[in-house]
Amino acid sequence: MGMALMRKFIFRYLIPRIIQYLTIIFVGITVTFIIPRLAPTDPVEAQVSTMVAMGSSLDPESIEAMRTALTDLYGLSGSPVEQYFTFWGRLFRGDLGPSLDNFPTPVSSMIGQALPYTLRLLIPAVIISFIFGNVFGAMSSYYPENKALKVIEVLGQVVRSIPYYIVAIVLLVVFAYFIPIFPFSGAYPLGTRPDWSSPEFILKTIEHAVLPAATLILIGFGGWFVGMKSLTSNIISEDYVVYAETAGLRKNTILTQYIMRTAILPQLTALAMVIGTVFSGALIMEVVFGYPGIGGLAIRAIYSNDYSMIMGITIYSIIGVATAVFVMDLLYPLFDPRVRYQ
Amino acid sequence: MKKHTLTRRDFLKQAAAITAASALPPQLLALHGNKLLAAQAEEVAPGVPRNQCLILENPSGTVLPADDFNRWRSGYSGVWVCGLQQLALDALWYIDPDAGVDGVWDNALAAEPPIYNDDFTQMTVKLREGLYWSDGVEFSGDDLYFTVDLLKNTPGMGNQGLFERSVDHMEQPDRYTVVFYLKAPNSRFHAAFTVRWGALYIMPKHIWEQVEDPVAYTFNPPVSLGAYTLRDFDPNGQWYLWERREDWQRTSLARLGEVSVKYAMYIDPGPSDKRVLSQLAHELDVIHDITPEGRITLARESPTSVGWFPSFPWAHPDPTLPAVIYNNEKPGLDKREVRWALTLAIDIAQVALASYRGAATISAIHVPPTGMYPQFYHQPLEPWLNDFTIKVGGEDYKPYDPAAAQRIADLARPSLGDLVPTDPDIIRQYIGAGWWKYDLQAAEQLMLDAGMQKVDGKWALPDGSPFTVPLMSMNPESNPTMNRAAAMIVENWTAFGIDTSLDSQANPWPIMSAGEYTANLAWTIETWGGHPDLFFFLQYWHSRLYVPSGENAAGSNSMRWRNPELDRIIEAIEQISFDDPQGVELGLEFCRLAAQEMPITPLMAYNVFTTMDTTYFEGYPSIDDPYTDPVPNWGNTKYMFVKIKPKEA
Amino acid sequence: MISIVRDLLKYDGRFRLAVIFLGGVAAMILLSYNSPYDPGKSFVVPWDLPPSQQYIFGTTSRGQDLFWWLTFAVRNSLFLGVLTAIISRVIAILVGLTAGYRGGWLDRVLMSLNDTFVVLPLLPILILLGFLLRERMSLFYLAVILGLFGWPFDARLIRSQVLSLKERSFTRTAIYSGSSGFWITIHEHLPFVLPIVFATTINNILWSIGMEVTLSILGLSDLTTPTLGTALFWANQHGALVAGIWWWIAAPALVTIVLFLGLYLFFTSINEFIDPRTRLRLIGG
Amino acid sequence: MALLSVKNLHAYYQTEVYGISRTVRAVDGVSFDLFPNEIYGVAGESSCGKTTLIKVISGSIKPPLKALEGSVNYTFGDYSVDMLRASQDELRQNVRWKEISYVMQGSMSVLNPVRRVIATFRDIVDTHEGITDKQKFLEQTRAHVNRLGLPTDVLDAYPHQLSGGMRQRVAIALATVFQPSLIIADEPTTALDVVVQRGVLQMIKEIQAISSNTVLLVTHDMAVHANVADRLMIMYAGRIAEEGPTETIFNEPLHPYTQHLIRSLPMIGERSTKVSLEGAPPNLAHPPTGCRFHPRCPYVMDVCRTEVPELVTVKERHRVACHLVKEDSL
Repeated sequence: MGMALMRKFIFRYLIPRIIQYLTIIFVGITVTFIIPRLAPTDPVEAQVSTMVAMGSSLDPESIEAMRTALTDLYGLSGSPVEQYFTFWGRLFRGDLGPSLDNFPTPVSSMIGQALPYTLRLLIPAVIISFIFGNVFGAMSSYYPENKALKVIEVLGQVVRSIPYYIVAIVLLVVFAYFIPIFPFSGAYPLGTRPDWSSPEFILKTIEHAVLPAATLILIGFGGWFVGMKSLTSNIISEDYVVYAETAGLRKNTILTQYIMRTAILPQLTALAMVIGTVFSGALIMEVVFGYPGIGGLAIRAIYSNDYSMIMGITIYSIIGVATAVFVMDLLYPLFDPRVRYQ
Repeated sequence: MKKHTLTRRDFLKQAAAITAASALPPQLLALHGNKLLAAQAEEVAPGVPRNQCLILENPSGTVLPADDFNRWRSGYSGVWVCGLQQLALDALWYIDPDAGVDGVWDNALAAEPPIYNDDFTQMTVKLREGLYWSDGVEFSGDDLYFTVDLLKNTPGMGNQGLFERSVDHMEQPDRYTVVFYLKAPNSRFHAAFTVRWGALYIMPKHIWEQVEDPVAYTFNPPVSLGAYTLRDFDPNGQWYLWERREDWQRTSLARLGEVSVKYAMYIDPGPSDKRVLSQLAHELDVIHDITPEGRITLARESPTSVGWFPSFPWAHPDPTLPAVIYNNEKPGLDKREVRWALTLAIDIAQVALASYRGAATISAIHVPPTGMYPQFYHQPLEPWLNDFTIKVGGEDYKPYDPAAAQRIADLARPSLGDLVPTDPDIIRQYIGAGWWKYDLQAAEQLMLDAGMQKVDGKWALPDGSPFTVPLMSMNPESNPTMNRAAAMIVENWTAFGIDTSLDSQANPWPIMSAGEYTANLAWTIETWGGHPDLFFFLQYWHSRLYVPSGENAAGSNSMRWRNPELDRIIEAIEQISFDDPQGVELGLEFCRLAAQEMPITPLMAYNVFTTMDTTYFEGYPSIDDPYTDPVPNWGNTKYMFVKIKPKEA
Repeated sequence: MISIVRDLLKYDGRFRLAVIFLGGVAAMILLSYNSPYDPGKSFVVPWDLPPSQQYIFGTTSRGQDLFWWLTFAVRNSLFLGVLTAIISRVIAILVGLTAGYRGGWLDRVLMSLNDTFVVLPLLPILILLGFLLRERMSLFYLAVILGLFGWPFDARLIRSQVLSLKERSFTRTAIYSGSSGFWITIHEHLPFVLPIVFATTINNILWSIGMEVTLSILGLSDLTTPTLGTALFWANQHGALVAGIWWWIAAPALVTIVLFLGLYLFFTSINEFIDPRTRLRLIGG
Repeated sequence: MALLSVKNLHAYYQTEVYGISRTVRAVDGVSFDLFPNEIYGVAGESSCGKTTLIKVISGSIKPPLKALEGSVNYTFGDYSVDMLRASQDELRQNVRWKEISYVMQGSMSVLNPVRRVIATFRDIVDTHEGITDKQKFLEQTRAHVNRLGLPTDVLDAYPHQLSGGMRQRVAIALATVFQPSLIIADEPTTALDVVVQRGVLQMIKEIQAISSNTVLLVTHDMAVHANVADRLMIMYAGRIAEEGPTETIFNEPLHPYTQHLIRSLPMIGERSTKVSLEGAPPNLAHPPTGCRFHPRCPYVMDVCRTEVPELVTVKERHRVACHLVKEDSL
């Protein structure tokens, strides 16, 4: 682009979007800061009452003392407003603070430990289901008479309609118990320590990831399929497709270059978002397969009102999705020349 | 147990016991006595043979952070029960929830029970000699003195409040004696040092004295005073592997027998169904808890699985009393008649079926029907209960139904067949005695007595404003029985015309404590189990500690019950020593008072379906050898390790 | 209208299948209104019975007739799904079309709003809301909440579709012929956007019912109301899987599949019917 | 020797859509010949069968369109092909784009919107000849567009960056990339403003002049025909109303319909027709009996309502189908 164009791009397109991007993050984080604080209980009480319920013999005085102590430790002594500002203050210093349920371990280190497991599993799974879903979706609208595709379509929808939890549990019981070809639980065998330098350990983790990934792929496939099918159903009757056919172009040239190439664009936006959402983990899957990911952290944090952990995870998730959307917005014109930077 | 090799007896048993279809899939499950891929190796970990390693469920699941072994910090962490408090740490005294290896009371680190002066302002502790930390340093009074001193002076540490307020100063007349000088008389000061579920464990001074910030310190690797040391653990907190100390004889456990289990691994086995499958595949030796149905499946399909009771109801009854807890401050519920009406509107048999499939141990009175308590309280009170009357419409009314347990057994039998005992004494021992009648007329009358009125089929307050009683229930992922019970009670109450609904919470405790509830199924009564002293929970119930709803209750009085008579009993208990026989008398008085006032409606013991696999190990505790409680997160389970022996393969 | 349905029935296999499936669902829903059992009552029939003539779907461990119980479940779940879909469709179409067509600051504002909703991690927030509302978290509230969260993905999809439609010649000519923006948006774009809307409607119903299932499995929905989710919740609570009460899990799954397949086939065949280009293809001219 | 000879062609749409089963007699007994090196115009209102006729003769017959009877025969030098029998593969390999190419209706949107123009060229050339040498292909393509007076940088542009006229030119360039014997141009100038129109028409003329091939120009716009076509066919409701050299048709139109078309012919530059014929073009699913024009014909006679008029040759190369004409010749 020329200099003028560049300036136009920066001022008329880039800057507004960056502002938008930051606003979104700000609002999102603020919302998730408020919601848990509306709950009738707080992390301190979650701690104390759990201990009492667990039956540790504590006299009333020490319980009281523990409350005040924890309230100070957790930095919950101030009013919500004060907390809100200190929170942003810390955040700008890149500090998510200590987990309240696992005081004083920093939230960031706990997320840092769980996140890789989630990402390693979810991102490949999402991408695989994206590819298959879209290819088959496009094909099924381009070859409407093809029997095999019809079957795939129905199967895809069947699986998709089965509650996620059942798909997971069925895969687990069938392929890990009745036909024990895949591991039963976790991300690696009990009794072995993670060691990413050893190839056999990595193999083990892959082995352990198969069933969880399979669940996610099976679930995701149908959605992409339907989306792509409806998008392409518009395109197959476009002039340029008809023209390409009259010009006698090869079928798969038409399918890939003329049909999918245009239809994929909205799907890419969706993909960006879905990839963004993996930062909050795949909760049910992690519960069923005992997978040490973000989803597990999240649910624990919520049950124990661990504000800072909840904030930590949601911040990751919010920034993840927001960035994905932002980047997609910037890249979109590259994928689709029709959409020019205004 | 393959299908075609079913013996005729097994077959008849099955046929009698269960409907054909529900029999089939579990048999399929059982068919696969095969190992799960996850642990097909004969080694659990490098150099750790499976048949030498006891695999236990850590009911707290995945432990995060995995590497923080600071057990003394305020707040709870799953790391407490990953083997740390069971195998590595030790305390002065233990009170067993059941009979105990060598009596209920065990002097562990202490050489003898606490010695109080007459006015309970001094407590002298004499310690054992010849006990060693796993790093070879000898254990002594210094450690005890140091521990209490550190906690007393470090805000953010557990028990800080207690020691701050009650310990004036300490003296160490000799290396193995510590004397506590208390600021005020306290006949139960030793409770803080006495393990029931947990208590004050002793720190290794030589480690902690070098620590800058005890609150932040992670005590990793943990130096052990117990028979085991940490061999390895999962940075993601899903497993902890403990190894028997070479010098295990130099620990307090050695007195009681040989520690013959070489390794122990505490794992996060996942949801209930997975635990069942794991044990069917012999990859999980000690299950902490599962659904009753899971337990029944194991009973039918896994001949090697054993429980506390040899048959129905299998479960170990924790010394904990699930109850319907009323917020005694809510309009309507502040009336005794209403609380009694709600009690009589509960069909305990249905509740027992819905929650535990009848595998419950019910209690009409306000102490758990477990451990030694039936002898202490339930049996002595039985005659009184039979004649006990309350006023219903001015008339005397006998609310007690001695046949309740029998009714439960009869109702459970059609679906469980001869898994359910028939001998009345066994039933009394396993399922409990009687409970309160299910009598809607009486309940109706009581409501009217309280001035409540029925507005188009639903009960309303005397002023006609709606009387809604949403029932909160505890619904942790690990155990659904409480929630199932609550759902049944909601059903019962709805039938009685109460405007109610189910509010199930994974973590109800903070909500209870804050009093943000109307009614709630959980517990506020826990006891020593093996020792009759009720101060364990009554300490929180004195009106001087009363806190109104909206603020966090001081301890377990989350029902906000205040009663001068109750205060009198508590004060009396405070006056007498821990082992004073009067204690039981006062306890009985409390039970009678609670029965009349019905501040909460006692239901049953908290039955935990702890299930143990005898494929690799044997010698687990049971009702026939109740030397301790097998529920694996309890500190007391350390005693299992002197009784459990690997099977000679 | 009638004739269209008749013709669809006559000539579109998928539509026939759809009608059969949805008919089954509809029948269940109707039956629920004169069910012999109150779904809120336990131990009304012998428990743990496998499917049989007497109990088509068998009985639960709570002594309920699973078939009759599910008639209520499917009714409630569908209510949830449809209500959610309606709320979120309306928002999605309005936002998507307007943002896509108008562009400029309006687009930016709408998309900021849109993306704010997109970035909020829904499940954690739902769980938190579940805590806040507690026993007040009724099916209706859930539907509204899901409706308010369920539109952004589709709004964006619609918007980007409109963006590419905008470049089409016919929009140009329409603009030349001086017709108003909104008119174009409705008359020119809606027909091209409808297929997406339909596809996403399915997704959305599916998504909301799925969300309810997830929340139920975590025990955070209105557990005493029969839904496809609470069916699974109670099955789990009673260890149906290991207890061998497989029908307690299979039956809800089956009903769910029938419901979704029915909806899916129904919408796809209707979709082809209303899609102008499809007719063009078929009729020629 | 005719390049294309169509004999008594009947091409119907037979559809059963959602039960509405119907037969559209889009082309109903049409015969005519195309000769090398001419521009042959086909005129008529929309949905008079023009487009269908093109589909048939360009060999893109897909259900529901069926050619029920008649023949469509091409002779390209010594190679001849029967369109109604030839296999799709044969067409792709030997005929399509090499011998017969196509400038489609609304050609401005025939270009793939998300790829550069050159890509479409590449696809087409690659399909029919295979590209071995990329560089050579590029040069040839550039040369080709140059020859047609287009700037070479259109090749690197995206369709939306080109004006309508430019796109149309590109479409023509695509159609002529192999110097085919026959170019079928379907409404090539619709939706273009007049100035652009002329340019495009000029271009078509030039191409034809240069490579002396045949152009089949289909449009409803009589003005275009007047400017470009050598011979002209007037179609009405699936049938030939009149056919002859363009000047003959314009100077002495015999068919009332033709006369109407010419009367309503605007001055060059106007777009809308002046006087429109009352009544709508007939529905080809249920065409009128007899002469299909009779419901709208100012001179209608009884015979028109019953008998289908023959297509009779009145002068050499001038044919017309009208009962009036018959009477004159008597």
